[in-house]
Amino acid sequence: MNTYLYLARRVLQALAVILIVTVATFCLLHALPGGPARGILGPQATPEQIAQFNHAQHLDQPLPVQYGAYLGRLLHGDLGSSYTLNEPVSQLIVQRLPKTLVLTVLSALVGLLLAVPLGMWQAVRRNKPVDYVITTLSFVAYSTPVYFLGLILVLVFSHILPWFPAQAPQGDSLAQVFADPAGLVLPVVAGAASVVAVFSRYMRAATLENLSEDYVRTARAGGSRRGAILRRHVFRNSLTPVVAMLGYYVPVLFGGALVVEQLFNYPGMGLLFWSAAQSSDYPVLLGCVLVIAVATVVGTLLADIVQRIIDPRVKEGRA
Amino acid sequence: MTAAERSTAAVADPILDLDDLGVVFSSETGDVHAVRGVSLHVRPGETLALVGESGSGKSTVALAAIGLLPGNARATGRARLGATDVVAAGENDLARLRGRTVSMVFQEPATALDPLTRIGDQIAEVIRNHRPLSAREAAQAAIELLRRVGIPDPGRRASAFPFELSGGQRQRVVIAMAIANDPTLLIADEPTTALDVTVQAEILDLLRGLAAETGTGVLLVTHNMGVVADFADRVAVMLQGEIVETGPVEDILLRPSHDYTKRLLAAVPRLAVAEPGEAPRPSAEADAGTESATSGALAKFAEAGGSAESADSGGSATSGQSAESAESVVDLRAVTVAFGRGRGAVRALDDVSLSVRPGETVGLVGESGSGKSTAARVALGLVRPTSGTVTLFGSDLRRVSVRARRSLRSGVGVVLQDPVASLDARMSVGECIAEPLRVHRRRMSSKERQARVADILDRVRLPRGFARRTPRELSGGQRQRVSLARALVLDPRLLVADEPTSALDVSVQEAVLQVITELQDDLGFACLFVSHDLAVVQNFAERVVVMRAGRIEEQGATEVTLLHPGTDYTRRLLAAVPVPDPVVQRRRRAERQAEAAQARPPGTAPAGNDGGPGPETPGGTVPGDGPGDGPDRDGSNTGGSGVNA
Amino acid sequence: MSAVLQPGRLPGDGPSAEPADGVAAGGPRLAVRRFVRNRLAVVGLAVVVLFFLFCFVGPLLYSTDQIHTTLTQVNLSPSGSHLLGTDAVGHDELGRLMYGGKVSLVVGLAAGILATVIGTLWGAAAGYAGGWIDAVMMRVVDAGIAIPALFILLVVSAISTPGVPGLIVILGLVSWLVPARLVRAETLTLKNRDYVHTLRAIGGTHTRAIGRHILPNSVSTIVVAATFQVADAILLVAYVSYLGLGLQPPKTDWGGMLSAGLTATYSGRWWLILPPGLAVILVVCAFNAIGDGLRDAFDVRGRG
Amino acid sequence: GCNGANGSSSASSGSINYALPANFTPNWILPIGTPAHLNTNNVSIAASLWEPLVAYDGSTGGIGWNKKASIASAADFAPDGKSVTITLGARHWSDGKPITSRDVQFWFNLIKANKAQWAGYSAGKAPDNWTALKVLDDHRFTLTFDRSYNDQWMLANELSQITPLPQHLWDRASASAAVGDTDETPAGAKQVWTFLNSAAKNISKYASDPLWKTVSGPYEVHSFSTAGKVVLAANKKYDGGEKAHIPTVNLLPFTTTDAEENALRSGQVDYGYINATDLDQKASFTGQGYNVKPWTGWAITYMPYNFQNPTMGAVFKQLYARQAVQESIDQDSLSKVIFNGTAVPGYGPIPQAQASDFVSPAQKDNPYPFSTAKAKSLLTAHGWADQGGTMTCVQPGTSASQCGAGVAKGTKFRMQVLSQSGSTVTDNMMSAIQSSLAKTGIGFSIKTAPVNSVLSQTPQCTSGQASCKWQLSFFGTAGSWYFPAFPTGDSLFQSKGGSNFGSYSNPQVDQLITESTTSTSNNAVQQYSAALAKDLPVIWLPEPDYQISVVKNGLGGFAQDSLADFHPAQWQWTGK
Ligand SMILES: Nc1ncnc2c1ncn2[C@@H]1O[C@H](COP(=O)(O)OP(=O)(O)OP(=O)(O)O)[C@@H](O)[C@H]1O
Ligand SMILES: Nc1ncnc2c1ncn2[C@@H]1O[C@H](COP(=O)(O)OP(=O)(O)OP(=O)(O)O)[C@@H](O)[C@H]1O
Ligand SMILES: [Mg+2]
Ligand SMILES: [Mg+2]
Ligand code: NI
Repeated sequence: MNTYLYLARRVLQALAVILIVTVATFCLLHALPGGPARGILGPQATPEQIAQFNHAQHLDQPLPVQYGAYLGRLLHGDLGSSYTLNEPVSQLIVQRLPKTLVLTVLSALVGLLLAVPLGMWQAVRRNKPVDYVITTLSFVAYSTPVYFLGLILVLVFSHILPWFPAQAPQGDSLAQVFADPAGLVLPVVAGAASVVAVFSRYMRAATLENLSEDYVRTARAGGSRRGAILRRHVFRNSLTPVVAMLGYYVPVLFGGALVVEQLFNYPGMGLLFWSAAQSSDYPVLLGCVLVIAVATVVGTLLADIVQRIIDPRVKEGRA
Repeated sequence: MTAAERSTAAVADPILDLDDLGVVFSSETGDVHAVRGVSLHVRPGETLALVGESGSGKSTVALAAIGLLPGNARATGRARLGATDVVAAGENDLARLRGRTVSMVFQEPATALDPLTRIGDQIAEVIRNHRPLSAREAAQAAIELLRRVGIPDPGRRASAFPFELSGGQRQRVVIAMAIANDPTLLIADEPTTALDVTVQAEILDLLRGLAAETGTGVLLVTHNMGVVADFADRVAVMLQGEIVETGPVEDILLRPSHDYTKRLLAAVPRLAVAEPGEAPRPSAEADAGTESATSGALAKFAEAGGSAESADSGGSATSGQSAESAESVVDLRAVTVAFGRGRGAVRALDDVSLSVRPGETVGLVGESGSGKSTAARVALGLVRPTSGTVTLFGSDLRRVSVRARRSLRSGVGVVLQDPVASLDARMSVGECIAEPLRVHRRRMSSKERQARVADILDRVRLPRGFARRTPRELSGGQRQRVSLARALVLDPRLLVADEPTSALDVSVQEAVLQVITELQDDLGFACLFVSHDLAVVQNFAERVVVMRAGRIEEQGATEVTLLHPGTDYTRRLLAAVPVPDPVVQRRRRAERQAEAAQARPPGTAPAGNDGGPGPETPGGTVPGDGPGDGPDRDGSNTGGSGVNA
Repeated sequence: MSAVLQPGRLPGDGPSAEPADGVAAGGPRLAVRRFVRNRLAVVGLAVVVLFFLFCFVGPLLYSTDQIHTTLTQVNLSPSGSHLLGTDAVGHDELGRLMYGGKVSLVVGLAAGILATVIGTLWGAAAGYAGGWIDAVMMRVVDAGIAIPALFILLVVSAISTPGVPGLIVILGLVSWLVPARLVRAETLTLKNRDYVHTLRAIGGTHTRAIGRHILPNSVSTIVVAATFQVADAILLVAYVSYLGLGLQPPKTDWGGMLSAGLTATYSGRWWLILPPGLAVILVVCAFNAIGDGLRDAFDVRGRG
Repeated sequence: GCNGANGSSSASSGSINYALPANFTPNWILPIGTPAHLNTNNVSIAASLWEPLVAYDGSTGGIGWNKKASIASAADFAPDGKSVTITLGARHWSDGKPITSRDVQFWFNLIKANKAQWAGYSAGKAPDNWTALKVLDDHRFTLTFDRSYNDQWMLANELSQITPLPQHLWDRASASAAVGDTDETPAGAKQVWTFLNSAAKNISKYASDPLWKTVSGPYEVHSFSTAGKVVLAANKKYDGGEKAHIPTVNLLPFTTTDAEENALRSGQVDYGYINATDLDQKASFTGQGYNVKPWTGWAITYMPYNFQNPTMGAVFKQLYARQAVQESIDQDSLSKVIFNGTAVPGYGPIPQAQASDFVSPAQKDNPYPFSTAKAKSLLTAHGWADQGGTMTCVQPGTSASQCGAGVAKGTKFRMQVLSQSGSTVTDNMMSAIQSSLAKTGIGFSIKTAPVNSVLSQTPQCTSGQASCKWQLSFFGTAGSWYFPAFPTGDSLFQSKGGSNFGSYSNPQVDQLITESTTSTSNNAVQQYSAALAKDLPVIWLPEPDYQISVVKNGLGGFAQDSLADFHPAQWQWTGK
């Protein structure tokens, strides 16, 4: 299929996904009993002030009208204004998202750099002790709740052995964040653990599958050595399915960031969402979910494109 | 290669010498002694064919010879390759041998190449494994090899990915890899089974030429006796892991001594060929579609009582024709089927009209991807035609209600290609057979149902006790008979069989076809029989429809059309079928090659084999279902293998 | 936390497209043998069995009061009368571990199974229907995947806390997406099997095709998915407490014990942290290992 | 360009790192605004920049008027209690202009015109009860009231809300408009309000916008990050009584108490806090050079009953029932064990963590001491019987030995609380309460939600409404209700009070509350304290400390303001 047509179709699908996400989130939020006013204005607010708030935020209108208005504003790039944080949501996200991206992208990169060779190594040493050990470790890494893992990391590597700070870098700008690389170590490790666990399993499975493919036999019949086959053929072939998975991993990474950010006092988007959820700050919640949905959709799209680059078949496969 | 040359080759030192080779697979179900005490040898310039039915151990011998047995195999005995004993050698020594002293061509061209590496690079890799060439030199050499194996425009093609090539071209690339370093022994394990007959003939020609040029010895593994007759100097017959007979090809194929060889040969369907003297009839006559009436010699056809007029493909709707279609059990009229939309659309069928009359067997033949299965699926109502009409038992499937359509369908029996895939392994044989009863005879008591199942099992000549077994406890032929039983349990008026035996061995195939024929005589159902095996169709069908690229190329009574084809296409198809008689086959090959040389200037690729991705391009299996995946990634197109003549 | 993914499994590939008719290739006995050959899986099974015994039979042998608080006996370190000490309101920690484990296991199992059931039905319907129905249904799944489960749980927790049945439903509803994708992929291949074609050609209904052929033949995929789903659900239960959606006293679960215990990290009360933490990790690992083993047991491919 | 904030503690340098409460990011500096913006921490920052007219707070140890930190130097009430004349000190804005009565009038005009949006507004109270402000001269003005009021109450709860604003800079309708007397018409005042409020929405300009550069307080903004970190720098032009000691104040935001404790342990915070549960680690902090100093709050903690609840409202209306509940709560043990000694039992509407003239002896002596046995017999004496562990009404009716009006036969004594989530201490307290109530035979089930959600879901309601399903509500992890200096119960327990969530209504109490604000003696407050300690409008609970502060050795010179404000100007590095 033609690349442009394909892209156009993917973008349409993406829009559909995002629309579904907004409808679902909007409904979910407005199903919250009580509405946000009293919670935001606090126990001492008077009924008049609450009515005033609801009117100012259009919360006194019927739900479909509110949603329509929301969509309308969305089309103009307006995500609304936070109830509590005294700023437009778009501005909040612009401030917070880069920090979260640093965290998630670094975690993903570090995780993948470890996971890919580990997975391949396991596949080659299938059912040998190394395989069992790595498998067990990746199960453990996967099974440990991030908040527990983070705590252990802080306890061991910051408290008992004072190697790394227990706080992520505190600066506002990315330059300040990168100025404190030691501060990034523990949060990135906490975020990367599950990436390593999951993707080493994928890589192992994909490599095993590829090792039993006919083309490996062909290459061997041509006199190629095992190492060369792994490097030249199996590696790339195994990577394609793993790349396809990456897009779908975006929301998981954000989910992890939610916990990591608050453990390491790193005000990114996960934390923004966390506090918005505590205070029923609808516009912020909607904005964050929207951003994550877009990130996921873009992630899957990028994964597809990368796949089209490393796997020329994909172009044709989707007729 | 002349006979004289061949005899000198026979005395040279063997390049492959197997001595008491044994191979044991350790599997979860216990050890499998796949190969026992095999001794054979191949001399330079000689082709040894290894034949035998599926599972007899042919591939295992071949893999043992190159040291590529899977990890769970243990080899014993000796397998000398030049000066090295493969059984004892280490992986490094073997890697040094492979690709230079010995190389191998595998069966499945679709998967034998790394999908992500350009073919030029893959060939160059083999070259550089053994020769100290620079990357550029190796690339140049790769292009040269591609030229040698007859890939058009090799310079450009070298940078193509495997998926961009047709199956035949891919197999040529694999061959190029195999001959890259002029090996002394070439092992070919069913190198053409997955290909169309026409392509198969070309590949065999190529292999033969290459072997002759360099004096390479060839170990050819196949179960196709036609290929053996076409290619081999000597033949070794395997049965259950052992070699039962070895000898020159003429001896084995024409004067077999071992019982098993005899049985095997007897089961091979033979394509009746026109004698050389007989002139092909003018094609204009064939197009008129009237000639069949004159072929009084076709006893079976006359017996069927059908009017000799085949429905002509033109299809002007005269009243006579509609009367005719009313009586036909299934009738496709000007059917077009397009898959996909826009520029990527595939016209699987293009203005196809065909009908099957009561009691008649119509064979549907053609190259892979020509639309045979699609036509059958249209007839079954599984695919909605884009245009045109389909009438089943006189009713237009589109017009009738859901309920009526379902009851119409109760008159149809279906047998599909793969005996493994066509039965649900989770059900017992009895349940499988009874399923149509459960669909259409809801009120039938379970006792009646059981009785009916037992009855039908008798008919397909399976023991009644099989009803309690599960399909996986049966052999392939038995499973296909269960499929047949399921198809017949409702006393259908029409049986649609899409390559029902292409996954089976010749001997098993014969038995299954036998049963169908007998039942048809008994029950009188009409049959639409899809196959790409011309010999089978010739033996089985009264009328044949030849398809090409979604269109009907010609149709007519089998004996007429297949003996004296009216179109070049059919003639080429027929000529490409190897017959299991070395003498006849040698002559046919010579004729075919002469004709082909005339037909096109030297150096160009054979027709139907150039161009971009063939229709059988495997939908590159992309793991993970991205949102863009169409729901229907048809993997069934690779089923083009089968037993040819 | 990544309820969206299961390790070692590429979404979209059911257990081998080969004659994957479930236990095919060799029958149940062979499947058992293959499972047993996977050491980790056997250990996993043993761990799960042990934990079930611990949580359900344990209280009969070691009975404690998990309903009432005892403010005179808080934060005691392990001793003869309280083998694992007591917590901040005076519950015996070992008894609490059994008591909370019941909830974790039951909720995890039920939610995992619920998610699998929803996902299976959804995926089978989408895959079988094909066309635009499939497209729409899968977009819904994509949308679901695009919102991290933790985010949804966090919003739900902002409303208030459900009881055990509510928790099961909520967890089921946020984690059915992966099984849906798996089963859909499986359905896509199965619906093109010859036996399904045959059934449809002779006029069999769609319900029959799905109910009698597609679902039964996806059993191995479904069972494997369910196992991973249970593992993820137990992990999610642990997260849920951390997010403040946890169960209310006197009920508790390992996750709740763990997050309550975390405040005592620097006070040296390890007995409030390590036991629930290890219990969660062990059980989740064990279910993952079982899933891995089951995949081996059912899978034909990847053996050689 | 800010000096080292996150490196390590700054004891030696001229700065201090102060940890803001967990999950709070400062986001407002304007001293006027809506309730969504003016929470105590924002107010504390604003008050360091723009000094209040009357600083009536706990910064001096006891609660009172801290004249050093006030613009006003005197407030003379008319003998009839119907007006006050205020004298301003000779003070200057940081741009050198004098602070005058006009600056106060400017505030007054803005609030009058925009009272509905003002955080401090409550109908009938300021500015409604201020009839006029009359400027006498540049340093004196008179405020008249609608009737006579208790001086102390007026000073503490109303006049303390006034902040003189730089009229000579702010009195305009837009950034481009010229400064004039725009505030003098209500329409103009509305425009000014809008202008100032929208300018305040641009956090990233806080440090640069000249609007915010002119201050009257001891500090000015050095930087104000949107992520929550605020750096204050001493105002060199400050001419008031509470001059900054530490030139640079870093206010650090934290995501959770745990994250903050990590920072404390690594010495990155000079003035922080810990969880009550971590009090047993006191030694490890003192070992690190910290002092652990609980910070008590001027607050009460309680769980309101929803008297309008359709199922339990009738039961809650029975004093004996409330009494049984109160007697089932062991405040002493809760304070000691659950709170680790960081809470004090509270038995009535006046905070008890500090000694004050407002507490009545009746409240202090706990009218309903803990005894589940007594609670049980109280219930059985009123027609209830223990059925399967739960008290059930067996004798409906209105006589003294019966369940009481509206309580149907078979009613089970089961209550459900919607409680604030996120705090282990609160969770533990709830399970302990559940456990002791169970001993009396009262069912107590718990649901949790974030505090905002609790407040949203437990509104004032009438029994027909769907929102009236709640029975008990708890939002007091750090204290339910922080009082202004004078602890009146007008919005809390008055029948029509805006924050009387459970719709408690008692005419006698209404009367006492009104008296407490208007009568000139504190006797009325004490009567109110005694009445509510006995009438149990809510379940009284232990009053937790506002926070358990952890302060670097050598940081001193201040008292922790029980009104929960912080006063950076008082902080100073001593000793070293
Ligand atoms: N890897 C393996 N593990 C276990 N058994 C095997 C393996 N490979 C082959 N076998 C068994 O060894 C026997 C010989 O197999 P082989 O593939 O050599 O047969 P073949 O003659 O090439 O058959 P076909 O014509 O179907 O290719 C069969 O019974 C097969 O089941
Ligand atoms: N579902 C489908 N979607 C898109 N294209 C299809 C589909 N089914 C078949 N085709 C295409 O239609 C053409 C005819 O296919 P068909 O399966 O009918 O060929 P065939 O003659 O049966 O081939 P074979 O001998 O390989 O079975 C091929 O080009 C094939 O790729
Ligand atoms: Mg073979
Ligand atoms: Mg076909
Ligand atoms: Ni996870």
